[in-house]
Amino acid sequence: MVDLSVTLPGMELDNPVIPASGCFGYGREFADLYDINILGSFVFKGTTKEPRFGNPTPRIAETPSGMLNAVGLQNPGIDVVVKQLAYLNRYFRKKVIANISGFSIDEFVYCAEKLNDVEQVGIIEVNISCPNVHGGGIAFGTDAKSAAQVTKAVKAVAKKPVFIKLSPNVTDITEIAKACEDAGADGLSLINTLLGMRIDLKKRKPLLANKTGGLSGPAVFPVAVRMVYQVYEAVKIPIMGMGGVSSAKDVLEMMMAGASAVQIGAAGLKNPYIFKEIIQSLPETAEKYGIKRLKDIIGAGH
Amino acid sequence: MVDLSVTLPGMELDNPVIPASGCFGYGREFADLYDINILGSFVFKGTTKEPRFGNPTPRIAETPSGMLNAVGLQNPGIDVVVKQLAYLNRYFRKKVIANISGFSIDEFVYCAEKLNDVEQVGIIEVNISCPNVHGGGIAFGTDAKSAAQVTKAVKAVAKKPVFIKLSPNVTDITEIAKACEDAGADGLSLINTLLGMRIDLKKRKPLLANKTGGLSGPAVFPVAVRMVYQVYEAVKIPIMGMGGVSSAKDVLEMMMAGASAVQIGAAGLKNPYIFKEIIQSLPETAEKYGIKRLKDIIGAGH
Amino acid sequence: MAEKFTVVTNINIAKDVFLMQLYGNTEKITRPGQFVHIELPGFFLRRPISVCDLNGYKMTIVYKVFGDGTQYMSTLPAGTVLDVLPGLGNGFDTEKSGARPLLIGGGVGVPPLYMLAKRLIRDGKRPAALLGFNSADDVFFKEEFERLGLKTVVATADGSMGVKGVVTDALDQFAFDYIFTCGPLPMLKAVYEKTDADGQYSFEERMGCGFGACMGCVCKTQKGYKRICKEGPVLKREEIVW
Amino acid sequence: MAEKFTVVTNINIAKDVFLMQLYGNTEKITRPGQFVHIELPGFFLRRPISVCDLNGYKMTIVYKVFGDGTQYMSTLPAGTVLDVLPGLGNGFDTEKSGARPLLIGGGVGVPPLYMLAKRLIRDGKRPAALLGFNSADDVFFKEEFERLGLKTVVATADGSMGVKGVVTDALDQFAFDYIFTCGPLPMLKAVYEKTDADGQYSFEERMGCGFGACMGCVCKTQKGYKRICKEGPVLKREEIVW
Ligand SMILES: Cc1cc2nc3c(=O)[nH]c(=O)nc-3n(C[C@H](O)[C@H](O)[C@H](O)COP(=O)(O)OP(=O)(O)OC[C@H]3O[C@@H](n4cnc5c(N)ncnc54)[C@H](O)[C@@H]3O)c2cc1C
Ligand SMILES: Cc1cc2nc3c(=O)[nH]c(=O)nc-3n(C[C@H](O)[C@H](O)[C@H](O)COP(=O)(O)OP(=O)(O)OC[C@H]3O[C@@H](n4cnc5c(N)ncnc54)[C@H](O)[C@@H]3O)c2cc1C
Ligand SMILES: Cc1cc2nc3c(=O)[nH]c(=O)nc-3n(C[C@H](O)[C@H](O)[C@H](O)COP(=O)(O)O)c2cc1C
Ligand SMILES: Cc1cc2nc3c(=O)[nH]c(=O)nc-3n(C[C@H](O)[C@H](O)[C@H](O)COP(=O)(O)O)c2cc1C
Ligand code: FES
Ligand code: FES
Repeated sequence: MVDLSVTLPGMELDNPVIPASGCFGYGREFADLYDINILGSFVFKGTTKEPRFGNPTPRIAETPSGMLNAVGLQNPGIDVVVKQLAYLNRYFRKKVIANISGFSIDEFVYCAEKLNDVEQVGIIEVNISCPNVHGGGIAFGTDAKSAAQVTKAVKAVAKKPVFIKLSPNVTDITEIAKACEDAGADGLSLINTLLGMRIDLKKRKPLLANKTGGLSGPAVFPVAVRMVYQVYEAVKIPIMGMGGVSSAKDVLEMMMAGASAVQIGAAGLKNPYIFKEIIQSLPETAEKYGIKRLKDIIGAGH
Repeated sequence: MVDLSVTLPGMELDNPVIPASGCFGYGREFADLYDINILGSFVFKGTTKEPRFGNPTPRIAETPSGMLNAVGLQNPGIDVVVKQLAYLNRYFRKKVIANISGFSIDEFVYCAEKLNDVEQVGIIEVNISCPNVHGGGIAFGTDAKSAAQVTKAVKAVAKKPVFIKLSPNVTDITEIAKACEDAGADGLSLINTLLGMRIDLKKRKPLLANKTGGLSGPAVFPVAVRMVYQVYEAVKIPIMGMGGVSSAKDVLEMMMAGASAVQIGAAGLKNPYIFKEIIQSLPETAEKYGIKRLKDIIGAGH
Repeated sequence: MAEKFTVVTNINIAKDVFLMQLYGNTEKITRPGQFVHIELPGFFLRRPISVCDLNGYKMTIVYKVFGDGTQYMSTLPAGTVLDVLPGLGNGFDTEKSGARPLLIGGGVGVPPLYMLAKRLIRDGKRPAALLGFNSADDVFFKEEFERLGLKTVVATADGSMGVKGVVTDALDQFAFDYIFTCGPLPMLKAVYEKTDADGQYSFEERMGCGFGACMGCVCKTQKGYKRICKEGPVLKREEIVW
Repeated sequence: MAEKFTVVTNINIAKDVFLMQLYGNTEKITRPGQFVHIELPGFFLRRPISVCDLNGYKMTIVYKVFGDGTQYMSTLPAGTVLDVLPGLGNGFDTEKSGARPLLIGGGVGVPPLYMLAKRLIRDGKRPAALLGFNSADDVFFKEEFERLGLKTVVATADGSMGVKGVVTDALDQFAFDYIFTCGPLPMLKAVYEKTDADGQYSFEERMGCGFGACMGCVCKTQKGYKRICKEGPVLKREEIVW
């Protein structure tokens, strides 16, 4: 039997498979299809201090082996979310990962503090990299100093381990990763979406109402593997790797690049059963490559 | 009849379709398959001052809707290339675009000067963005100041129009684009490849001998469209757009984003007939979208 | 583990319009106006298409070739196995219908009204159909509605068949107490503005998942934000915000 | 505008090994040892596979399921149409052969030697075959070579068929004046080191284009750098740099 378990700060996971933020809601829609307690954990939709409607539609465009989204952090605001989380344990018994966003450091801090007392939250993932919000959201993730500031401020109040979620739209992701580590981050999540655009040939206008959107799905997988690999060599804190993962083999590849756990976004929007399929096929796939314990292959590609 | 012609500094093109550097050699292999004079022009393989073998193999890896390459600028050196160019007109009558690279500003200058007297070269494309060479090759393309320095130095000696080829592996491509424009560039080419990696699960090592490689092909198309769109708004000089183009529709989309001409790389490695297929289907495709002259749609998506 | 459906027929029934019959587990499809989300090899996102008719395990859809995905669909031979998420969306609520509902369809908004008509008849209502197209070449399903016994009026923009004009130009040919409508946004809006009758309107939006997870398809309603794929595609008249 | 080839048969002939016959325009295939580059739907790069046999417009290839692409290939039913670039690479130069050439193949290096054997016989040579595999389960084409009249020796690493060991352990069973060989790199190297005979060695490299445009497959030789897809895959003994 292959041992699928992995460890993150404050969380023991049965397996490394974690639906990514914004691609799993709060799990409700998936729980209607199968028992989601098979998951390692899941990250819920990005939450901000104030409620947000997000961007106008169209918010979604197709691309070769991927998709663009410009949802723009639609969410009911942290106060409502905290209340709703009380009901989560009706269909998910494990710890979850909270994803928070903000337009100022205060907003990040506000959200992190609110989550301190939510028992089911195991880790706070701080999204400093959403490309779909105007007014500074992404600036935190593309500048090492701001990234460090957010990290420090959140760490000062958070009672849960803090992962900083990095943007791939940068010249040197290791510089930002190191800045976050130095500022006290307990771990890093990468990658968020790559900034992209499609143009509607009939209308001669960008297809998305927001003009640009975030690219995710298999298309970005090699970029994500490269960044996880680079960051693994640059820092000592654990990494949650994501970006284009869509098979058990991809999970192994991401772990060999350096990920301690693996998030899956777009692939689960296309096929809601993929989490189950991957978890079920992981043991056999791992065995094929002579892997007995998944923990052993974290960073093995270096 | 749809008018396919477009204009670049110093070059009138019958159509905007241009095979990209490194994906067409010097055209010889394609000329064996069909008359390549149907092309708008082509960019020949990146050339350096000294001959280069490039990187060890494997140099190629597959990715979803794309490929990684780590060829590493294999070329016989500018002096040999200049001699060989004398025979080009045996199978290609139009002007070509020369692509040059270097590890110091002097090397760029050396190559540009050598090309001054090669009649068949219409434009010099200066590659400051190849991710596959160690020792500074890419640094020029990821820093606005260095990019401007290379531009200025090459412009000082070149008698041909100079396009600077930009790297997508940057936080803000418009900053670099503007720096090149200010330094006197006649145009910009974008995008070069995105830095990526694949790991061989059996060997538990990066698949490419060079570890990382450049991602190209349809997977990167939305990133390329976004960057061309952004740069078009930031500068006034013409743009050659590329990155993932693989159909007549993609050509139109790239032009609407702001490209005056469109280069095609990876798609032509998969299907050597694609240039012919695209050029033949462009009139019909353009008509479908009510386009009479391709020139009219440059930047029409803004 | 999504459902597998096998293509039984795939035939051209009007200009660029195809009728496809698929065989598979249709149990999750409970209401007319629901849609299926179809995976097409080579395309990342699925394609949402309304259920047009249901006969046990046989499902009919009618689709128009619009872009590359539907173009590809039109080439699929019988026997092709497709991965489908069936029974998505809320669908039309036939219980809310009056005794004499009018079904107003525009272009590929027509197909879901066919299954709806059958259900309404089964429920003892007396539906009528008003179908809008651009031109006679585009018209489909007129006979099918007539064969169900519906008074059926066709409007074409160029007047090449039936009433010349848009569907709202033919509204006065009907006596109705309720509306079910599906079609392009401008048509839905025109119907809404031209009538006071209560009714249900089916909307379109570009989708990521189609099952409520991504917030890609959200629209504003009088009762807050709704996901077109989950709390839609059908909105009640009183919910609509234009 | 690349050539279209239709799958005629696709059958399992040894553990994970399949024989596929394809029908299409084979005119560009002129020499044994050349390969075809096959586009597979859903995969960006083509897959290079050696021509194993040629009969007018009917081409045979033999391939082993190695990764996702060949796995997919093994599921293709007869009638599938594939986009193929045929006749790539230099192939073996049979004119250089001695009168008694030995063909040494390892695993999926065996297939091109079959077409080669036929050509050599046609040219009046008397080839023999030495085939290496891991285990009896993996062995294929032994009978085919014998039916052509070749003395054929099989070596298996685990001794489950023929000589126990690698091909070089069975070299002494042959009298030969020339070598043609294709197989994994360690085998090629062992053959090169164990013999002085002149010969031709067929190499593998990961390819981008397969027709000489990308410089993806270049290897160092005594005569400068060569593209495995164009000036290769076959190198003469004297060209090789290990
Ligand atoms: C609930 C619902 C039911 C539908 N029912 C039908 C039907 O019964 N018959 C029919 O012909 N059409 C129907 N449509 C529209 C149909 O989904 C689109 O025409 C189709 O997705 C276009 O795909 P394509 O690949 O040809 O176009 P492309 O433009 O190449 O598609 C690119 C992307 O945009 C999406 N897209 C493009 N147009 C639309 C659209 N109008 N609505 C939603 N997504 C779109 C595609 O799904 C795909 O993700 C329905 C749409 C929705 C939302
Ligand atoms: C000139 C030549 C002739 C060949 N002839 C045969 C043959 O007759 N029978 C046979 O079974 N195999 C042959 N091979 C090897 C065959 O090409 C690979 O096994 C096959 O490409 C693997 O594809 P995959 O999708 O299963 O593996 P994956 O690992 O999923 O493929 C990923 C990528 O790597 C490439 N790749 C992987 N392994 C190899 C390899 N060994 N050589 C070249 N590219 C590789 C693939 O083409 C693809 O681009 C030949 C290779 C070359 C270069
Ligand atoms: C529809 C959608 C919504 C997303 N929303 C969020 C979000 O709210 N917060 C966040 O940190 N990341 C968000 N992401 C990014 C994903 O969590 C993930 O980082 C990215 O999609 C790459 O993984 P993938 O290729 O597996 O999708 C979103 C992605 C998608 C596709
Ligand atoms: C095999 C290969 C070799 C390349 N060599 C060069 C080069 O020498 N100089 C250069 O400027 N770009 C080079 N490129 C980048 C392409 O010119 C192009 O910018 C990039 O591939 C994006 O376009 P595509 O997606 O159409 O391939 C190379 C790309 C590939 C795939
Ligand atoms: S399409 Fe994902 S929520 Fe509706
Ligand atoms: S594979 Fe492109 S040159 Fe050989």
